[in-house]
Amino acid sequence: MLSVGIPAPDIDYHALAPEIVVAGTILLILLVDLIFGDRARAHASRIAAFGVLGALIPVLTLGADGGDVSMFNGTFVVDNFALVMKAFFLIVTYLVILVSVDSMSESDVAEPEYYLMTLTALLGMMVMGSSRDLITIFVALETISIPTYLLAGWKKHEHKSNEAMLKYFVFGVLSSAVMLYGMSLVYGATGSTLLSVIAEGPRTDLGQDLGTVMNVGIFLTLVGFAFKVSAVPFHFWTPDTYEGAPTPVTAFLSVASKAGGMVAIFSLIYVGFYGRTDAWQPIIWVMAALSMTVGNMIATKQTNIVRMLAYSSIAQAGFMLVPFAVAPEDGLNSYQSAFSATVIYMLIYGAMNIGAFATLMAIARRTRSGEISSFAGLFSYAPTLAMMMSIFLMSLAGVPIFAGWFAKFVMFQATIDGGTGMAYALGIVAAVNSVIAFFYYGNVIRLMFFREPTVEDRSPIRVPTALGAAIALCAITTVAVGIYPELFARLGERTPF
Amino acid sequence: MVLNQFLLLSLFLFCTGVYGALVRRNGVLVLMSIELMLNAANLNLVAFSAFYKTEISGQVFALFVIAIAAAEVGVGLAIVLLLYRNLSSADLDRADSMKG
Amino acid sequence: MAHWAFLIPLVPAATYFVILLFGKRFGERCSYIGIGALGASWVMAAINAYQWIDRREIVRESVEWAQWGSGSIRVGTHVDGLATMMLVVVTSVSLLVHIYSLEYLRGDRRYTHYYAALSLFSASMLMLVIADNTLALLTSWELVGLCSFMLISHWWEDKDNSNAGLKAFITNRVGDVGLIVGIIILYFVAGKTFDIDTINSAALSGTIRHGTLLIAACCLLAAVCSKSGQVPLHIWLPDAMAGPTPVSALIHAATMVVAGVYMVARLYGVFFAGFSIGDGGMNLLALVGGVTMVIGASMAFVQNDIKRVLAYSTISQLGYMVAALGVGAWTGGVFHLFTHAFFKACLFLGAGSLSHACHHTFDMREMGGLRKKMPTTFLTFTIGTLALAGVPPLAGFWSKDEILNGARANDFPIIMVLGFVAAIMTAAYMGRALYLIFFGEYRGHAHPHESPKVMMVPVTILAGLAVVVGLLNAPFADYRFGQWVKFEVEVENLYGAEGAVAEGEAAAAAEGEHAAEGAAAAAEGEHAAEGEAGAEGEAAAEAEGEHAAEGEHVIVHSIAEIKELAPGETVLFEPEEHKFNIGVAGSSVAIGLVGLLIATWIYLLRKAPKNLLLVNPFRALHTLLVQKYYLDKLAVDGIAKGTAGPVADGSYWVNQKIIDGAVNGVGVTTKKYLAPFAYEQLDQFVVDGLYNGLGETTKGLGGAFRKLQNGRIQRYGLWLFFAVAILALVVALLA
Amino acid sequence: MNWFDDWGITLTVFIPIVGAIIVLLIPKGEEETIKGVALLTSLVTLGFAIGLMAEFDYDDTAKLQFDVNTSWIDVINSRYHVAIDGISLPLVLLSALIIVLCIVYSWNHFPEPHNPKALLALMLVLETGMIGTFVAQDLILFFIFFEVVLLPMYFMIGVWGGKNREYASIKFFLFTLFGSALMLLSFLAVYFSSKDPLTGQHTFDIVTLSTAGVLDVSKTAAVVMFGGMFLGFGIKVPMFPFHTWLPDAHTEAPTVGSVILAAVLLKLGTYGFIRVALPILPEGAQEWAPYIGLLAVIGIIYGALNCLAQKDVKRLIAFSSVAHMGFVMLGIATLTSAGINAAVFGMVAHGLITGLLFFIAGSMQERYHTREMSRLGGLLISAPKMGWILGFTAMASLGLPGLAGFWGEFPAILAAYEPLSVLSEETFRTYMVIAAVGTVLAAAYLLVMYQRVAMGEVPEEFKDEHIHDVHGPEWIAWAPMLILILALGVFPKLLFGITDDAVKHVTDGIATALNATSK
Amino acid sequence: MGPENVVFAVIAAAMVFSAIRVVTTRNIVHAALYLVIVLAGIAAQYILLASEFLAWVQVLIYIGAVLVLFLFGIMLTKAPMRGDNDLDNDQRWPAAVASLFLAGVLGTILIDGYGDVEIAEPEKIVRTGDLGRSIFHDWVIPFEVVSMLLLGALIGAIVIARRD
Repeated sequence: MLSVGIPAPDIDYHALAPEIVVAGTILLILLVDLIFGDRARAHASRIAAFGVLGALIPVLTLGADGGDVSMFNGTFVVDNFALVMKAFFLIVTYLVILVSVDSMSESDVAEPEYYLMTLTALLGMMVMGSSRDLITIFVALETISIPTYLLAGWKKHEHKSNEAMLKYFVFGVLSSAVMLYGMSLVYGATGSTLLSVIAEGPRTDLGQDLGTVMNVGIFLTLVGFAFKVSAVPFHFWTPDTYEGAPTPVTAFLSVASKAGGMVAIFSLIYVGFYGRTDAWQPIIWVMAALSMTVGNMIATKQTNIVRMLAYSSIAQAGFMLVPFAVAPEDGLNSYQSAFSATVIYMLIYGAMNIGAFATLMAIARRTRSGEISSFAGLFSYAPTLAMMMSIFLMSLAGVPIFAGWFAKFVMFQATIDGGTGMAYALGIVAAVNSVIAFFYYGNVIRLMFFREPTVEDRSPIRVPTALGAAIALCAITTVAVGIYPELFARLGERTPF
Repeated sequence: MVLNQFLLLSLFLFCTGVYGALVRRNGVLVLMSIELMLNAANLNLVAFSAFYKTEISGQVFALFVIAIAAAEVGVGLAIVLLLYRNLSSADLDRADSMKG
Repeated sequence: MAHWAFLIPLVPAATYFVILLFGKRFGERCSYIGIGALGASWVMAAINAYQWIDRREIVRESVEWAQWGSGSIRVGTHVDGLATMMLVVVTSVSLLVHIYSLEYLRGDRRYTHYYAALSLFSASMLMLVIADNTLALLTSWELVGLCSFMLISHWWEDKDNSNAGLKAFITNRVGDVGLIVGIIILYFVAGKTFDIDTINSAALSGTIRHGTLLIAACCLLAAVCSKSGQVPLHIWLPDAMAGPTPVSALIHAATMVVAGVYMVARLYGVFFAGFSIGDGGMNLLALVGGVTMVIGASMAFVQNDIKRVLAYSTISQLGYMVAALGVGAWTGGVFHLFTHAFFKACLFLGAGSLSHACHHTFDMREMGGLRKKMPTTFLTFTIGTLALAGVPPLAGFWSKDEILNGARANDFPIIMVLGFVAAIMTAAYMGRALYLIFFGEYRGHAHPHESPKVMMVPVTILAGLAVVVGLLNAPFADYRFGQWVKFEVEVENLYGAEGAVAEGEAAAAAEGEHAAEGAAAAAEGEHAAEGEAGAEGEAAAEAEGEHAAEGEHVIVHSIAEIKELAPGETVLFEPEEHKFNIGVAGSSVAIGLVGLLIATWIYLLRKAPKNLLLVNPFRALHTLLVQKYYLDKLAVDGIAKGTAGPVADGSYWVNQKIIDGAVNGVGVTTKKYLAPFAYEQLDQFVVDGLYNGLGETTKGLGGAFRKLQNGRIQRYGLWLFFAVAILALVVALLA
Repeated sequence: MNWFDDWGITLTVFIPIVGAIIVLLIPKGEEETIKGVALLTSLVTLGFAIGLMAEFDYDDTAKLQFDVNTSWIDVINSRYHVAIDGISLPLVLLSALIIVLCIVYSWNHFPEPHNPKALLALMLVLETGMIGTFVAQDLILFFIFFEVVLLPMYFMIGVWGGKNREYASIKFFLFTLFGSALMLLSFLAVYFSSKDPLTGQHTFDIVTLSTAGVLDVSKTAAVVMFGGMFLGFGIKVPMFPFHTWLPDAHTEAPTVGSVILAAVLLKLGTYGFIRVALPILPEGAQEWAPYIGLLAVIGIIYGALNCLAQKDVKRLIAFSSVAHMGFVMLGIATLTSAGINAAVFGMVAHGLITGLLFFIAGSMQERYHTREMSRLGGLLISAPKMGWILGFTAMASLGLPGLAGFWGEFPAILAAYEPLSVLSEETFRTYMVIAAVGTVLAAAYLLVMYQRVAMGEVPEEFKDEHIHDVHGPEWIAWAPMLILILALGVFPKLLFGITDDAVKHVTDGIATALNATSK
Repeated sequence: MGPENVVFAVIAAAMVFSAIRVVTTRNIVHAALYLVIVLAGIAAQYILLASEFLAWVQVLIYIGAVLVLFLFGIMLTKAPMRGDNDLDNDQRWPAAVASLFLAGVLGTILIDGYGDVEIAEPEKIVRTGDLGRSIFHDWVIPFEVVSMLLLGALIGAIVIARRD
């Protein structure tokens, strides 16, 4: 085997343990399914859940160890940032599994494979957290994308689900083609796929100015991730896919997959492209402004709650991008606040958005409808769910004392810290948008509380345990972080590379 | 050989792929166009890899791309098949029930 | 007693709360609580008056009330001659009215509320007169206004009554703007104080820029106009007659309406310096008073409602007081206030008695011939009328005479003429009223009878007072009133002195000069002042002597005199007093009698031709001018009638249509057009619309963006690549 | 009482929210328990507030007392810093009192839809927010509490409101939210321009920021930052062009909602000016003061004119709030201690008076089922006691001396005569005259309202109806307000004595920063 | 113009023509066949660029596997084998504009950036072994992940495509 004389690379298995556990879980699910068939159908979710929690253990021990591990010639790094993101992905996936259990077992879809897909995507995300190299990033991104394409169409007998999958797939593949082309240009300009080398800027030994090539390459690369985080104008798939995909998948897409894209943007920008501010900052500025504005404006017109949340997630992506768009150019340390702002925003967004989708699913068990109007009068027969939904929506709107305020706060903080005219301008756009956002969040709350119910059956809604647990976890996180933001703030503070 | 001859050829393929992906209605044809785009990127990578003598990561990259492109085509065809089964057509613009 | 003066208002104030909270339990007996309280106040006021006459010691007491920044706002009592006099007047009239109301209001729906409000009024009014600072003055000023509102609209079931109350309150509020602004200006210019003495002293001492002082004085004048029924803010007073008659007697004749006059008298330093009263010529204060007295009197002619006649009469008499203060006849004005309180209250209560007898009507056309049926009422009413008309030796004569004399002596001929004109008119319209009510045939449908004793005793007492009080300031009584009640304030001459705020550069430039001059003039000025004062006559000399012994300050009468002193020197300021003048007295008596005779001629003897009103007023005026000295009855008849007809009608018309109309118009315009415009157009449409519009725009744009999302994936792809291409171009260009 | 020094404020702030949670945990059926717990909570809170009052050191009201300063969000150097001084104390007491009164008032007649549990819980949450805002000494903490009141009020209007409640509640929410967003931006700008002399880091601490030299900003920057705060606070006040949410919110809100809104919520804005905007950004304040003054006097006149056009009692009272808060803002705009003292007094007085007016309006609506003035009349006949109370309150509202309202208005007008020396006297004197004219209009609309509602004969439609006079819970709820209105009117020193030094501390700071002679 | 350039030109011309045909032909099977030419051309270009291993991978995977997959897809979806006028949608012009625009922008940048720098003769041919060494030294993680991905994609595609 070693006839060609490949030297064995140094591998720190502790640092790789989380990924190994996840991969092992995937194989375990596959094996169990192969061996036990339908008898083990119900166990897949448990295996997946335990696997995810199991993967969390090495993440925690690694966190306790401290110290960065860099492997494979710097293409793979395990540092605080990576660990925080991995923990986040694991927890989000765990929540999504909780949310999925009942919904999947009650429908006629392939259940073990569902978890298999989810965990494969999770694997991609976790690798993404550590990737510091274009190839790894590309592979990780595709590992996130391809299973999620399939997941979006998991309810394959539903036309909407098919359509969701198709659109997601086509748009996704087109974007990754663009991204790949961009990466090739970046590679062409710098002669390396390693972000640390890319950070040194374009090659100058050719007697040619490759700055423009590199900048355009950077931009094209970012398109692929802009697609992932559904930033305008690369958002078109989002509403349709969110609406058509099974709701747990939507939750997964809107949080985990989006965060995966965001993590890639982190690595790319802060490790690789940081010096080329003029390439990415104006673009991200535009994308942030557009995402917030367009997302919010269209959201106000929606009648379907999932679609509304889809547009809301577009707008939220805009908010998350704001700190990038305003990160100051001077020195490497000064992006601190911009960096941690986005991390914190992402963490908080995860809790509240999954909570919103989970609550939505609990409610939809009764209403069997995604129409916003079906929420009317919810307060009168399901006060707790109505309250939970309000907490999440308020939090998304950024109303203190729910966690969302702190997310918005750090975002604003970053804009002010940016200190340039453009930063302030974006801050104002964000401020105006956070008000507009309330139109549609508030509208749902208004319906739930202020209107008479339209459904006939007004008995209390029974919420399955797993789903209830997910809602409760999210709600507790949302409120606790809102009151004591230090919980998440520390994570954001510790993460920069 | 001038580096740009490969790059421009690749660009041409890429843009042709873009055109095809936007214009073709049949799902399989769209997938073919996408293959054009991916191959264009690959050509770029290999060209650059040849250009920077000591660098072979471009080729490695291209290898990964080829593998993943295969997976994508597989998944894509599965999707088109499913679409065909549910809509009795492989035309992408049939799937437009969600909008706005 | 003066140290405990705060008790005088406190007793009725406590009564107010007692009656208000426990009134239902006491029922009609609550009136006795009110009477008892007022009795106690009266006794204290009397003791205080005695002590004042005895010692003449100004007593001040104060406690901290509020504080802000560096300033501590104190509130307290200030008992001097003026306050003592006012205390006596207010407690006396109020007590009598309380007693009178026992019968008059018997069985009223809100008997207890009536007494409660009366108590509150008395308390506020008493507080007003002993207030030592402008802020307390303002407080009680507003409180008496509130009581006036409560009592005018006492029978608020009828919208006219509540309208009258509203009109009174709101008109007064207009004046209060002036008061508030005036007080604020004075607060700052006098060195952040509300203290009245300090303000007076500062106003006279020259530390305040004259322009500022004039503005402050004008502002305060607005308040005077509203409270004391001066043109053009007198319009509320006749309407205020909608309240119960004893209320009209107490509030709208004797006490509250003179609050404005009182305020001028109290802050005389400000008015004196602000309007340059000592300089002679004309000033706004005198002018307002002069015009008011004529207009008020002329309108009284055309009224058929006895209370309205009296109301216009009150306006006219208040005009006298204001004019008196405007011409510098401080004592005259205050004295007239004093006498007027008694005889006008007497008249009002008499009117109440009449209405009590005649089925609650005040319409003189439904009376007549009541002389025999109501002899006491007739007698007292006649005394009141004669006192008002200025017939000696009744009270009105002495005080009115002093005013006219003051106008003459201080060189205000126009005011004097106006005074005479008003006097003749007063006599005439009061004569008219007297004849219409008591003489001729009874024209009503009731069975008139004399009112019970409870009502008539107070009236009689007031009539008695109307006879005697005027003598207090008669020459043969040594002008005692003038000695007891006088305006005096210690003033430090700071004109041109160092540290004076007076005038920026000009003052600074002139400073040295002035200082030198001042020093030189110091001794001289002193002497001059003394000499002048000595020349003024024995009484004055005596008074001065007293003061010189007490305060060791020179007495001065005008700002010019102050300016002549050395800067920094402290003097005692007093307005100059002009004593009895036989010419003026004679003329006024004659004029009063002429007025009465005219009335007699027309109304008692009914000699006037019926069509006299049709005579062209210009011709009548012409006749009057040409045949000025004709004593031809017919001519006099003609002029009198001619004046009384169109001019009075005209001025009433002006009153009702133009002034009232303007106020109503402003009110109506505000309510009908301006307010709805502000509300419907501005608020609901523009402002609201703007915000809602923003919302709509958002949604509209949202709709536009939605169009891009047409549901076809390849269209999305198209947008994707357009975006990529365009942004790539942007990036390339930026690089 | 050492523990009280440390825990007094914290307990006062958080007891209500604990009570709210307990209320939420009690099953819906046990209404009496719910009401009992809520009342008890509010009473305990009031007790603690009174404890603060009792332990307060009145000799040094400018000093922050019961100071607690521990770490909270270290990342942004934001700390849990609470304390009270003479400006905070009256407002804390007012908030605690009003909530008790509101709970008592609604004891037997909760608004529809009947859900005492939710309503009471919201009221208690509101209490936490309100008291918290008045004690916070850290910008972020302040901001959080400032925002906490938003949601409960939104729900209160939206769930228990009148016909147009949805529109009103959304409008209320959006306006306030918009203001807060910009306010937050300003806070951040302040944060980044600051440097804590002790730690060398940025700081959110209000006390530190108010110290000269901590904030290093150009004048232009200060003006811009102040602008953001101006919008945030001004909308809450509300000042003239931003007032349109107020009439709707008031009109639609249930009675207790209107009362809390009027009595306390509006004060958050003015308090913000005094506590945050002025001391931190005196230079911004200087530039903005004339415009604030202008908007304030426009508000006075405009509010009054609109009152005159109203047919609905509640709406009229709502517009009167615009006018009254105009006086408060005018006082603040003068930047003098007289003006700001007047403003604080005006805040408390307006809280009591307008709160009471809304109570009465609510009670009337409950009895007559209408608020149309044209349909009402003869209240003095049907329910004389209520009529008298209405009259009393109307008089207090129009600024009758001797009642509390006067001490909010008069000193404000007075202060406008001589604003801080760096401000234009002419401008402010003009404002003074306009504001004084406003008092006439105030008399007009209140008396017209009183005449329509209370005087005259009872209209035909209510002739045969039994109109209950003031009943037990109403007496309990109203009596303290009546007594306070009178007591503060007669002894203004009760309040001025507390606020004066604290206000002077603020104005001296401003004056020093602006090199102005403090007046 | 050396021989390699001639080879390049010939292959490139064929590729350009075929690529255009792929996206314009009205026969879906023809499109697949034209695609073969393009993909083969790319393999040839790889050889020109001295990347033999990649060239073979290209041929094996694309022509050997992917294209077969396409043909299966065409047949399974019963696509019309003969000319079909309806193969394009209604956005030809905008799509052409978009792609030309993109081509213009990127082309300008490339020409501007790389001018006419030459690809020098390779000193040593990149061997397959080098590639392997590189992959298993630096890119183990992507390699392993791709394997998981392929596994996942395989299973997922089966789940989606199977009839049940």
